Amino acid sequence: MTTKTDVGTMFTMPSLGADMTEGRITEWLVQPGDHVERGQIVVIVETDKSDIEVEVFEPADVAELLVAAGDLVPVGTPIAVFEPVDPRRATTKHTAASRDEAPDTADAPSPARTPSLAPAPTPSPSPHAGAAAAHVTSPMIRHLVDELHVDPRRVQGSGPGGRVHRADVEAAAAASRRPKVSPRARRLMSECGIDPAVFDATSYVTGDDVLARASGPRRPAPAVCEQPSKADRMRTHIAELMTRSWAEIPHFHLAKRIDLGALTERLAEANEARALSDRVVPGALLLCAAARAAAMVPACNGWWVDGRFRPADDVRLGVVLSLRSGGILVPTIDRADEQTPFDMMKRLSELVQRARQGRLRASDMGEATITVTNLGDLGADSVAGVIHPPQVALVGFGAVHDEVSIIDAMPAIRPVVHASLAGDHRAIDGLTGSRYLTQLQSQLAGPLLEELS
Amino acid sequence: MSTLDADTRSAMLHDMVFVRRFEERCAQLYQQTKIRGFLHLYVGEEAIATGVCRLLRPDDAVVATYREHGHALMKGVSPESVMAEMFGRIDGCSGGRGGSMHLFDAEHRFYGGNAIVAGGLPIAVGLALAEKLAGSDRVTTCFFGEGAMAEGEFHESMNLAALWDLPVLFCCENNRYAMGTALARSEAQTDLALRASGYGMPAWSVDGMDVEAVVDSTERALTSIRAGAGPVFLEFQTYRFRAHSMYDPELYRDKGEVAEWREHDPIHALFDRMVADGQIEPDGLSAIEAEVDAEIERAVDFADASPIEDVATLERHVYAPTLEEVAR
Amino acid sequence: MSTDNETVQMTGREAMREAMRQAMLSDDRVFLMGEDVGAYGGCFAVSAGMLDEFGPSRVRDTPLSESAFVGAGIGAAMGGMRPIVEIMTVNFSLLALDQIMNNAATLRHMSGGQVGVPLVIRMTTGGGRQLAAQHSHSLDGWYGHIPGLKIVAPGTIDDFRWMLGPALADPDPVIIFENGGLYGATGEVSQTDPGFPLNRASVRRAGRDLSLITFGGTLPTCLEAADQLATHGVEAEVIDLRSLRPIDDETIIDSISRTHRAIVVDEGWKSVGLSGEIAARIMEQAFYELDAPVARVCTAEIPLPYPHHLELAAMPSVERIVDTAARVMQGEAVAAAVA
Amino acid sequence: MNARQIILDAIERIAPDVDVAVLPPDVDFREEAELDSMDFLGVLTAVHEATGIEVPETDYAQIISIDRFTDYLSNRMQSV
Repeated sequence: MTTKTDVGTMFTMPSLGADMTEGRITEWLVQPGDHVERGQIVVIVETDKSDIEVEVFEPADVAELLVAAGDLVPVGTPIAVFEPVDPRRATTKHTAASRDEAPDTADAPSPARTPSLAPAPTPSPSPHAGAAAAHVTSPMIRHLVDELHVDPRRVQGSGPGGRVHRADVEAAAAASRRPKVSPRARRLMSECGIDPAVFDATSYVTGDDVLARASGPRRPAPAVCEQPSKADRMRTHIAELMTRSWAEIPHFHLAKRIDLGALTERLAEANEARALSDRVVPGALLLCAAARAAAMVPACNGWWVDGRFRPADDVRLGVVLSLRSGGILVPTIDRADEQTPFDMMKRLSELVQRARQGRLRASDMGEATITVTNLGDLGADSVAGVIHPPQVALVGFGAVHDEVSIIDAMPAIRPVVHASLAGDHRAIDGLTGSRYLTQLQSQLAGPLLEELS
Repeated sequence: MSTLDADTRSAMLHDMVFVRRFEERCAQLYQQTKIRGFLHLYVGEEAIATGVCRLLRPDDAVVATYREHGHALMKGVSPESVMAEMFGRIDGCSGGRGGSMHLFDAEHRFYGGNAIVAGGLPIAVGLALAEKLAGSDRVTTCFFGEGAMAEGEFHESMNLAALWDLPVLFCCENNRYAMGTALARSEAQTDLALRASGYGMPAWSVDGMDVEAVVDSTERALTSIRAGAGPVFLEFQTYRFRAHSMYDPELYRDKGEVAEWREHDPIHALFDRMVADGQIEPDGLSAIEAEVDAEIERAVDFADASPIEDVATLERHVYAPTLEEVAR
Repeated sequence: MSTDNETVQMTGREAMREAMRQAMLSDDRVFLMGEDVGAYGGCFAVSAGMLDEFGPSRVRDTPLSESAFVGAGIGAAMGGMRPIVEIMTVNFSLLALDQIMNNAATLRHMSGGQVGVPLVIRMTTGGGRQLAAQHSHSLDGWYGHIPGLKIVAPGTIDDFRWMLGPALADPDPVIIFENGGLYGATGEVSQTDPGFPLNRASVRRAGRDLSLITFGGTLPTCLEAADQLATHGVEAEVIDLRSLRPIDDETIIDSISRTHRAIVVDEGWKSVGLSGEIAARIMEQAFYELDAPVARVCTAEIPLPYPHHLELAAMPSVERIVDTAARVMQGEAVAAAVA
Repeated sequence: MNARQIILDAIERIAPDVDVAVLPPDVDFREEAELDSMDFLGVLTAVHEATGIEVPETDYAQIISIDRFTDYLSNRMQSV
C-alpha cells in the first residue's frame, strides 16, 4: 500500500485479513539502498493467522525503514519510504509539488478515466458575500449562462466593477457540476474509504466504478487484544470465527452422493500420460467443480453483510488447508472458476507448500466468496461444515472412497464422494442449496471430463 | 289468521320486550360514550325480527343490514357477544372488529349486518344458490329496508333469485323513511309488494306491527320456499319510533306521525290481546321488563369486563391464517 | 411413460379451459358462473364445450347483473361452494366493485375471522385489440390495493394452466387477470403441476445489467426487449411478478442487488399505479443497490384510443422499453409521462 | 543409498512431525503417517528426485507398506 508524498512513496502496514487491525513486522527482506522490482517480497508481516509475505507493486529504491522488526503497528501506519524508480515517475518527482497535474496513476487500478479535477471550491452563494450578485450584462454572457444551466447568483464577476467575463461563467458552471454518484456508489465509497473527489466531476459514478478502484478489503476490522503465542493466536482466531459463525448464521446442511467412476477413470488415463510433477489429484477436480458451480449459482457466491446478501462479481475460492501441526489456514484462489484441472493442481500445490512453510502471500489472502473444506483421503466419508462469515455457503467433500452402487439394477463397486453444502438460511434456502449440489454433480460429469483428455 | 297459544305469545312478548329494552340501553350507553361510531336502533320494528326468526331453523342463514341488533338477538347471537361487539371488545361476536353494523356469528349462520344499502342481497342469493346446488331445504332470509329497493343490486338479486328458483325469503322492513327520505319521494311505485311480484315470485304486504300476522305470513312463505317453489317477498309495514341513527335530528317527519304510529306499538298490541284473552295479568309487563333489564345488565357487565384487542394482532383477519400462524 | 416435465403445446384459452375442466372433474363444489359462459361457450371461447360436459347447473349463464352474480358467487362461497365467477372484462367489473371490495375482501375482517370467501374471479384485461376506451382498461393494479384480496396475472401459457388450482384451494378470494392478447398465444404447458407457489415471482430470463419487472400481457414484450438489448451487450433480467398482491419483494430485491438498475413495465397508467408501488418498494429496500433511478414504462395517461397506431403508441412497446433501458444504463432519470 | 533410507527421508521431508524411525514397516504408511494425496504425491516426488524413478498410479498398490515400497524401489533401481 503506497501513498504518494512530496518526498517519495510512503509504504504503509497493509491490511491482510478481514479481521486485521494491526500487524507485527517479523522480518525486513530489504535494506535502505536496495532496489526492488514489482511483485518482490519486501517484508514478512505476522498476523493472527500466519506470517504473510508482503510484496511491492511498483519498482522502487528503498530509501528508509521506519518500523523495526518485532514492532506492532496499526494497519495504515507508514513503515518504510520507497523512492519510485520509473522513467515516467521520475519526471513527476521534480514537479511533485503541484500534485494536481500529476497523472492520476495512483496505486489502485483506476478505471480508464481522464485525470480527476479536484472540484474548485464553490463560491458561497449567500447574497451578503461582498460584491453585489454579479450583474449579468451582455447578451452573449446571458446566453452562455442559460446554455450551461448556471445560476446567475453563483457567477463571480472578475472584471472591473464586477463585470462578468466568459471565464467567470465557465468557472461557475464547472463548480456547480457535481459528479452524479449513485446511492450504491456512495455506499461502497464509504465502505471502501474512497474519497469521492477521485472521480471526475462530470462523470456518472456507479458502484462498479468504485469497486474497480477499491483494492483493500471492505470491512472494518474488530479490535485485537494482546499477543498470545502464534499458535494460540491462530487457535483463538479460528475459535472466534467459528463461534461467531455458529452464533449468527442459521445453518442448514444438504448432502449429495456423487459417482466419480467416469472421472477417476479419465483422471487415471490423464495421469498415466503425464510426468509425476504434472500429476493431478482428485481434490483439484473437486475444487474446479466447486468453483464452477458457484459461478452457475451466484446466490451462493457472496457475502451476507448488514442484513443483506451482496453477490460477488467473481469466484474467489477459499480452500481450507489443515496444517500437519494442527489448525487450519484458508488461502484463496482467484478466478477459481476459470482454472483448468491442471492449473488448479498447480495453484493448489503452490498454496499447500507456502501454507505449510507459513509463507502465504498477501495475494493468497484475499476475501473468499465461497469456501471449500476438503478432508482429503484420510478423513470422514462426509462432513457438514461451519460457514466462514461473511460468506453464505461452505462446500464439504468427504474422502473419495468405493461404495456399492446400483447400476442398471445390478450392484457395482463405484468410487463416490459425499459432497455437502452448509448454507446460511438468511441468504439462501434449500432450493438454492440443492441447485448448487446438482450443478456440482454435473460439473464433475461434464466439462471437467473433456478438459482432462 | 290462527291465534297463537299462550306460551308462544308470552315467549314472543318476552323477546320483543328484550329487544326493545336492549336497544334503549344501547342508546344510553352511546351517550355515555361506551358505544361509538354509528348506531341504528330497531325500536318499533321488533315484531318482524321476533316473528320471522322464531320460525327459522338454526341451520337457516340470515343476512341483515346495519339496523341488525334485533335480527342478531332473535337468530340466537348472545346478548353478551352483541354488547361486547359494540364496546369493541375481543369477546364481541365479531371479535370487536365489526361493531354495531357488522355483527357476525358463523355458528348461528348470522352473516352480518351490511352497511352498504342492498349490499347484502346478492350475498343472500349466493347463500341460497349454494343450498340449491347442495340439494338442501335450508332457507336464506334477507332483511332490508324499503330504501334498498331503489338500488340496482335489489333488481339484479330479485331477478336472479326468481330466475334460478333460489330458496330466499326477501323481508322488506318498510319503515316509510330511507334515512331522511320519505318513501313517496324515492319510489315511483310505492306498492312495494306489487313491484316485487313483477319478478315472478309470490309477494304480499304484512302488518309489521302485529307479531302474529308476521308469524302467519312467514310460515306460509317458508313452507312454499322449502317445497322448492323459489323465493318469496314479504313487505312488512312498520315504523321506527327513534331516529334513523344517533346523529339524526329527525326534521323529515313530524311528531304527530310518530305519536300516531306509537299507537300501534307491537308490544302493546300483543300485550293487550293477551290480557283480553286472560293470558297475562294487566301489570305483567313490568315483571317482564325487570327480568329483561337484569339480563341486559349482565350483558353490559360482560362487555365492560371484556378486554380490548392487543395492537400486536392488528393485521389479523385479513387473510385466512396460514398453517404456521394457526400453530402459533 | 411421460417424464414429469414433459410439455405440450396449448393456447391460453385451451390452458385455462383445461384448468377449469380438471377443477370441476375433481371437486364437485366447483362451478362456473358468468355472462355467456355456457351456451355461447364464453365471450373469448374459454369455456367452449363445458356446458355439454357439466350441464347448466354447474356452468351457469347469468343475466347481465355483475353485482348480483358476483355477490351470489361470494354468498355461494360462504355457503361452502368453490365458485369460479367469470367477469367478461375488467372494464365491467366496476359494476361489481362494491361486492368485491365491501364484501368479498372485507367479510373475513368484519366477522372477526369467522367468515371466509373461497372464491375465484376471472377477468380479461388489457388493450391492444382496438376495442377503444371502455373495453381496453388495465385495472389489475387497482385491485392490488385492496387488503383481503389476492391478485394474480398469468403471463405464460403454463401459468394459464396451473394457477387456477391453487387459486381455488385458497380460503380467500383470488382474482385472476387474464390478458386478452394471450388467449390466442401458444406456449409450452407442463403435463403435471409444477407446484410453483401462487405468490412468488419468477425470473423468466437471467441477466446482470438491468432488471425488467413486469407481469401478464407485457411479459412477452419485455422478453423481446431483453433479446434486443442483448444484441447491444446489455443483459436484461426479466422478472414475471405473477402475483400483484402480495408482491414478491424478495425476488425483486434479489434481482436488483445483482443488476443495480430497474425498469417497471405495466400496461396500467403510471399515475398512482402499481408501477409506482414497485418503484417505492425498490427505493425502500434496495436504495443503496441502485446505480440509476428506477424507470417506469406504462400506458400513456389517456383512455385508450380506437386507431391502432395511436393505441400502439400509447401502450408499453419493445421500442420504448429498449430506449428507456439505454437511458437508464447511463444513469438518466426517465420521468417523462409517456416514456 | 539404499531404497529404504530414500523412502524414509522422503516421508520425513513431507511430514517432519512424523518419527520415521518408529514407523512400522509392514503397515499402510500413508494411514500411519496421515499422508493425504497431496503429501503422498510429495513423497513420490522426493523419491523421484533421489532416484529418477517415477511410480505410476497403477503401481500404488505395490508400495502400500515401507517394506513393499523398498522391494519395489530396489527392483526398479537394479533394472534401470
